[in-house]
Amino acid sequence: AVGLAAFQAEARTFRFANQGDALSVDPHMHNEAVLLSLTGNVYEALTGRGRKFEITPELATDWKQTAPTVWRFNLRKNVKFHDGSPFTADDVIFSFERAKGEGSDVRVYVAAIREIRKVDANAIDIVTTEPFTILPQTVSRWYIMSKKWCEKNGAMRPVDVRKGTENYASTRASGTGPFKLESRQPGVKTVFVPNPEWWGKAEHNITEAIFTPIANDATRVAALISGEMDMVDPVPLQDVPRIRSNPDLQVKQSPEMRTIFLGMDQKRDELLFSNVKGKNPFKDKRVRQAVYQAIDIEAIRTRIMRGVSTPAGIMVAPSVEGFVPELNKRLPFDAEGARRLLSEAGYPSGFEVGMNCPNDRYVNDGEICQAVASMLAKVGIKVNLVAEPKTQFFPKVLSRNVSFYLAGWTPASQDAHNALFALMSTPGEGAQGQFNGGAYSNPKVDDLTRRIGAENDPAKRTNMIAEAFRIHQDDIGHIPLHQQPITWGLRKSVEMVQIPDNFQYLRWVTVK
Amino acid sequence: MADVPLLEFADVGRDFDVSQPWLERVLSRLPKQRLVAVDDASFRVARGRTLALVGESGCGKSTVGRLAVGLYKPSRGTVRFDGQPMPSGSGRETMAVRRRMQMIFQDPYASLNPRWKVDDIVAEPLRVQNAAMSETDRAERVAALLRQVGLAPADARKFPHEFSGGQRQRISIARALSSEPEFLVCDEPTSALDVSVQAQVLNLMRDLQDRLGLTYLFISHNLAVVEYVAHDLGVMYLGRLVEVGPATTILKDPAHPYTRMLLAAVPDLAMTGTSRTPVAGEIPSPIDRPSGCAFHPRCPHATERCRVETPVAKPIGDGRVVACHLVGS
Amino acid sequence: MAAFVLRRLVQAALVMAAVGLIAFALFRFVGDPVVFMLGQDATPAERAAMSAQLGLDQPFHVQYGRFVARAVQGDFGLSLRQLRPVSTLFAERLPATLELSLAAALFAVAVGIPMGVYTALKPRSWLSQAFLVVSLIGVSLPTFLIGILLILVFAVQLGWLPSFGRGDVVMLGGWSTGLLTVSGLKALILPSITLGLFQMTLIMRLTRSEMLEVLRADHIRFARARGLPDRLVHFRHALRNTLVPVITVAGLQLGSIVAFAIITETVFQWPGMGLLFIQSVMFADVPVMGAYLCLIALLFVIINLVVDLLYYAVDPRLRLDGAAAH
Amino acid sequence: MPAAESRWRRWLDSDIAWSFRRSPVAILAAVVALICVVGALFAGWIAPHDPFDLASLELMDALLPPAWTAEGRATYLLGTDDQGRDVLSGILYGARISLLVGVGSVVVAMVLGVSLGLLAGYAGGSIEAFIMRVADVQLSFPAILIALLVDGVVRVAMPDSAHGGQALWVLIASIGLSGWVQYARTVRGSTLVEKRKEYVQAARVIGRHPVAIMFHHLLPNVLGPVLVIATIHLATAIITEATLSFLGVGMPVTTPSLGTLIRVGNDFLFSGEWWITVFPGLALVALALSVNLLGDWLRDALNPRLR
Amino acid sequence: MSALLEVRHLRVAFETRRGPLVAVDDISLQIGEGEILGMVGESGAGKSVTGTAILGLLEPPARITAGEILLEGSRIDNLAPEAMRRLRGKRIGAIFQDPLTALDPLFTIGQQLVETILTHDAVGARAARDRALKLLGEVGIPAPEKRLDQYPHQLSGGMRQRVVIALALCAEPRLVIADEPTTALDVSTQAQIIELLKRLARTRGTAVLLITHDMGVIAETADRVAVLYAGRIAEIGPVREIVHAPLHPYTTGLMGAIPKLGALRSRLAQIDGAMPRLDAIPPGCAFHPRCTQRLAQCDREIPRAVAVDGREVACWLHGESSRG
Ligand SMILES: Nc1ncnc2c1ncn2[C@@H]1O[C@H](COP(=O)(O)OP(=O)(O)OP(=O)(O)O)[C@@H](O)[C@H]1O
Ligand SMILES: Nc1ncnc2c1ncn2[C@@H]1O[C@H](COP(=O)(O)OP(=O)(O)OP(=O)(O)O)[C@@H](O)[C@H]1O
Ligand SMILES: [Mg+2]
Ligand SMILES: [Mg+2]
Repeated sequence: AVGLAAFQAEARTFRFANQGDALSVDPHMHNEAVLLSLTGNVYEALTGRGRKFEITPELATDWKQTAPTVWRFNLRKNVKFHDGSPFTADDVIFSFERAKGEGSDVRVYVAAIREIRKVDANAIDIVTTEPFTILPQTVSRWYIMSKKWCEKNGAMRPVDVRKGTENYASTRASGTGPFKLESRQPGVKTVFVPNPEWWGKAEHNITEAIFTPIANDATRVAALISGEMDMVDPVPLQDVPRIRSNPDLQVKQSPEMRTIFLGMDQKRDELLFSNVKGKNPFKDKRVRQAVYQAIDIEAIRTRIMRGVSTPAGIMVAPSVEGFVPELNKRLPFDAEGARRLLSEAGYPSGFEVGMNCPNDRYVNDGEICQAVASMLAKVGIKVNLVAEPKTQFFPKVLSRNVSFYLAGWTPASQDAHNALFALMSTPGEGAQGQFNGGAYSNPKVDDLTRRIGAENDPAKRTNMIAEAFRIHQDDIGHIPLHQQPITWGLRKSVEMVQIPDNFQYLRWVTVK
Repeated sequence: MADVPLLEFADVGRDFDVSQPWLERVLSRLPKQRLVAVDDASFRVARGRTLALVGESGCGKSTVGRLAVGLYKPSRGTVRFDGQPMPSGSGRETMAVRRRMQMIFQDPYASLNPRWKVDDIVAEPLRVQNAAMSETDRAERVAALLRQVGLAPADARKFPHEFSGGQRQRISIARALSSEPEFLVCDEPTSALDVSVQAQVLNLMRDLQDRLGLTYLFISHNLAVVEYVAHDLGVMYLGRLVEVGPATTILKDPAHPYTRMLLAAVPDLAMTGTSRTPVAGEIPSPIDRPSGCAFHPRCPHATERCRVETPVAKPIGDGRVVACHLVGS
Repeated sequence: MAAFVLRRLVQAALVMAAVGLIAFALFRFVGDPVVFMLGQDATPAERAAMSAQLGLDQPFHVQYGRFVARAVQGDFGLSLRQLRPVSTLFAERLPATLELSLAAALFAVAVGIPMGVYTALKPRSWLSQAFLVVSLIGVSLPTFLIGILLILVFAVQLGWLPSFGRGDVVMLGGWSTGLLTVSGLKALILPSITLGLFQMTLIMRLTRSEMLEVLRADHIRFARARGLPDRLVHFRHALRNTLVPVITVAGLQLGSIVAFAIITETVFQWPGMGLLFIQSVMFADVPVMGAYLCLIALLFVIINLVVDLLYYAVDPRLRLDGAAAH
Repeated sequence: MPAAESRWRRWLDSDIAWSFRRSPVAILAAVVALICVVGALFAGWIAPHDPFDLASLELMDALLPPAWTAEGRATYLLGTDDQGRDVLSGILYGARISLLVGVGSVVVAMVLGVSLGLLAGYAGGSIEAFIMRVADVQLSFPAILIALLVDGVVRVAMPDSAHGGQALWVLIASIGLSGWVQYARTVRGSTLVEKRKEYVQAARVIGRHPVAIMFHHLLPNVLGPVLVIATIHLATAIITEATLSFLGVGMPVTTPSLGTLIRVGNDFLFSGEWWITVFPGLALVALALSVNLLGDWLRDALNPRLR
Repeated sequence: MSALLEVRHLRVAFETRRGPLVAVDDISLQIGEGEILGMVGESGAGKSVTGTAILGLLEPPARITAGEILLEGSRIDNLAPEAMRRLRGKRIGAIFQDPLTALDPLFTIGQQLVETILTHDAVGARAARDRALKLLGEVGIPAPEKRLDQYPHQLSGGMRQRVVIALALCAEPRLVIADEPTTALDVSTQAQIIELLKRLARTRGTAVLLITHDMGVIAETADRVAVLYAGRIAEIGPVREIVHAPLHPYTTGLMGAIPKLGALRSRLAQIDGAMPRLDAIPPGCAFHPRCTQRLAQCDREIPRAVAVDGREVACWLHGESSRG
């Protein structure tokens, strides 16, 4: 105890930087990685993630499926919010209403839930609309807020645009997590301090954490090298050697869960952006395969990704639940074959197509697109590349106003079903196929996806997932490229746990 | 009708609005301000004659000149050219009248476009007023004009800066003559020139009048020059003609005290070494003209009447018209 | 004088109104913020409803009218991106940008004018030539590259100055200032040099050429003929006459300093208006953009006013124009 | 042709030519500018590779250092960038685009500014007041803001497929639009002086149309300072384009201008692949500096009082 | 009369790219105490350059290439810049042509007067101001207390020129160089300024070099007159004689070209042609191409100034007779 006191008397500030800032600290306001990662230090969900990315108890101590559509969660006792109010089942129900209600952007995490029944102060039943096996995974990003605190401060809803007033919870927070939000200047800095009354055992040794957004890559790296930062994310791949060569610094890399892929419009009878009129070349599998085989993934891996990407054969990463190792093989790079396939398909001299690509979303996204364009040019497909900021890019993909595009997807539930549902299913009701920008459609995949969602038997489920992926792979519905690495730059004196969804948990940070 | 004067001013006045911008005026409650540049000017110039206007700087001489060629429209009264009121605008009628008159400006350096060659400058009126003329005809005409003013046709390919002041003034004269005008307004054509060059220009103008029967409105502040060129003379003070009449009569026997003062102020070669009583006072601002006779603050003979009553111009018998309470009564 | 100021204010209002109008006419094209506001799984119906709620579906003049009607009451609405009042955002960000711009302007003037004077008085010295060429090299590189190079040298290699941010700030009333802390002042150095470099070169060259002109003026010749020492001739008569045109141009440039702060703020992660604006452009955050443009217009008009007043102070000919009319 | 020859002689004999021959800085600047311009104009012939031809890029050749270093390859004299583009060819083609943007926007600004300035100066009154107020409004929108707005407009208003081509026009239009005020102010100032000169009044007496007076008489006489502004504006426009590329509204990455090359290379400053940004940077400095120095020299040479 | 200023064989050249242009060539003249020497000649004849050379204010590319200038017997053309500066304003005053531009528009006339007085005399600020007031009164500015704190633009042209004269007189210089002091003024104001200059010479004994091309002004003001043509003195002597009986054909032509009031003539005498440009001065007598009485040697040899009836004239017509 004496040692611990001495240990704590010493102020240890951990300074970390990210590309962007959270737009708010209201955990229901945006379903966005930085926001959820940052607020994940202050708020907690029913379930959480461990150092190995496994599902761990958080505000729920344990849970079990009591009926196909009912889950019983026992809540942790003697937990207090930072404002002092106790945590009870009412807060969970309140948070459910809030996350489901108007102005919330995290509805996707509670979409499967029909209602929450209070069993007692420390137990609830969650009722889903359909049998939903992966509920514990899904709710891990749905943070619980204090009902009392929200009521007191008029933060019942995440936003109320019409009133034109600020939401109290946008800049202040009261969660149950290991850290308290000490102060926040949006876009400038956010300060966290440890919560001495946290229910868990502190595995960090910091007395203060300061978060700063630094948008410009070079500036961010400079801040790390100059010693102004203890940790920065991301480090541009090309700067990795430089940081590695610095005796005070280290680079921490691991594959992200996100899979980068190419999508093609397979629905329209004529592409929006192409010189081929009257027909859609991408409807022809041979053309899709030609595009696939024209891409030299090795060149992209070694040159653009500096050897740290993981080439992908299917649309999910190995860390995703339901990953099928035996399918994870790519068609070989074969420019000659690609050319042959093109002429078989009736395009001996190739064709022109417009390609949309974000340039500030994924690691070296613009560069990958350029490389793809130049590789396709070699087999005769002339790509008119539009590389643009993500804010201009995504609306187009979401409205499917693209012919050929590059995107990436992390299954929010860390489960393959999510990818099948959002990415590979025929666009339909609700969120089904909503990220399927090329409207790839195969009824068999749709059917399997629906059944996978309701399947409780893990073995059957795994088989169905593998089957769906096989069909999609066979169709060449999308062209998977690779998993990009998470790349952090850290001081050597800092230890920090990197998990595949790139959340930056202060609870595991130690500073020597 | 030989009796119709070529140019006639009948009670012509011209004002300028020199007020502050509207908003400023409204905000600081300033009244609109008018500057009376010319007031009640009446005179006639007969065909083939020269009327000179003299007076101190700012008295409105140039304004009269511009009124005469239609660059300004009169605020009051009428300007008649060859019996007809001066047309305005840019219609055919205006063009027809414009062709009959031209203007020569004071500054030989500023009155020629420095980026134009001499032949373009001289031919410009031809191009504007006679577009149908062929290039060769035009070139011939330009050569003839240049010869007429004592320059060589080869000078046509040069730029103005390659000429001396006197030569430049000749070029402007050639330009003015190119549309074969009957009437020329000369606004201080020699005041920027050396006496030796001035003599060249004045002689030329006189020759042209003799040969072509031109009519001049000649503006100057140099009485000696005026005496040399003018048949008739008008003396202006703060926008008003104070004395008009035959030049020799006025210069020999000035009637208005201002004319006398002007004459007295001319440095005279004959007066070497002698000293004169200097003229007192400064020219008042035309924006707030003194009441009554505008000259009264400087006039040695001013009476109470001069301070309150504006004298009207009246003939005093020898062909002269004078506006002074002390004269003729 | 009061009339003059009043006239300028009326003019300012007109300029701002025009700027706003143009801005709003263009905003329809910048993109649809609703897509981002509602997240990825919203249905088209939900988006339309949101659009209608925000009034984004209305013609631009209606939107503009509403904007103006609310703006005159000091209400600029809610940022669509951060969902916080624009006025709050501005209050947070404005001090940073103004302090940076002022520091940059100060740097530009304090270094540019002396260098300009020196190069005019000693046109043939090698130092003058060096000043001229080096400053030109400085502006021949794009701002962002200069910023990065400065960071590379002074933050990374030498470790003297911070590479990003404002350092520690102190709140003075509602104004956050970095001018009162050592780290705040240190943080100001690199960004303000980056931002002010272009204006510095401009001012230096302008001062030089104006001074060369003035030194040939008649009254300077006459001042020499009166036997005044060079010190008086150069720094009393010549410099003061030089300043009149320099003030105008430098003043106008100050307006563009604020606008160019966008780049510098991006490079140095300076938490100012420029950073906010560039993010709002990316997001089609109409209220923020509209208010920002109007603010820039206002700043510009204020600067113009100050410049004219300075002009009045320096040049007596203007000062007495009004009086002369009486 | 003797006439042409004598004109050439006259030019050689003129004060400007003389002051040019006497100024080593001006000569050096002219030579550098000439090299840049020739290199840009004839990029297609001079450049060893065509960096805009995607099919010719070899990704495996990416990030090669300049030829004289150990790992360099002779075919890529100044090395390659991250896409395997030859840096030298990139510079030559990029300079062409930069010059196009520079010259284009200067022409836009000049035509607009000179016409409006002439009109304001000559017409006076409410026309002048209106134009100058518009200029005030314009001044509150610096190039960056205009480009961001115009770019936003074009991105949404026009179909995507042609975007690469549009970027050029967007840049020319927005940089041009933001620059006209300076010309207008200068021209208006000189026009106010010139229109009082008697040659203008002489033209009015002759009966010339005001438009003819503006363009035939006044224009040639107010053009001197305009040319000087234009040379300096050219350099500024090229750099502005580079800066805009930093904000993502420059030329597309597949047809990079000098500015885009620098911006892309910027990412490699820390990683030791310095050649990707340093060579385009040097080219830009050489271009901008030489044009600026020429402008400086021209300003002094045209000023009779400094001669 | 002892010579206050003596100029001996002064030559001023402009170094240009086409070699030196000689603007003033071999000019010699003297001005005595209280004397007004007029200097006339066509525009570009070299009048201003001569005045500027005496003031030591020639700027590159102009340079004195030969001759010497003596003030009260000591040479001033080779003084160090600082010594020359001390001389200027203190011993030599200057009045320039354009009263609109000679005064610094940003300072009140009081400030400009006081700074000049303080530069030359070690007096206090108060004393300087009193002296400034007195000076303004002396040059005929009414209500000087009021004017002292006004800016140049608030004064009329005549008053401004008087301020310029006051500035030139601050340290009571022995010599005043007046370069076209009345050209920009109205006849009436011109008369007042001329009167002022004459009074100055009479009462203070100040020597004045009066540069102008207005023969009328010279005739009324000057004691002696120098006629310049193309950088050389054509004729110099007492004003009455030169006006009424010019010897040099150029002077004759000049006098004939002046329209005189009351002397009605059908035609003015005119000198045909124009003065040569500096880069094309003909050999021999520069005037010979325009001269009606040209002799054989005129285009070969430059005539030297010779004394004729108390004046000097540089013309072969007269050189021969006096030499012989
Ligand atoms: N366009 C104008 N606007 C306002 N005031 C004017 C205008 N033109 C002339 N004036 C004023 O009218 C008065 C007479 O001017 P005008 O040019 O006719 O005088 P002037 O006798 O020709 O003088 P000068 O001898 O100096 O040429 C002056 O006070 C002048 O300021
Ligand atoms: N900076 C210069 N460079 C070259 N030549 C010059 C320069 N300044 C004056 N000159 C020439 O020197 C000669 C004499 O000029 P100066 O100014 O003395 O003439 P001036 O007699 O005073 O004429 P004005 O009556 O026009 O004032 C002129 O021919 C002129 O062209
Ligand atoms: Mg006039
Ligand atoms: Mg002179």
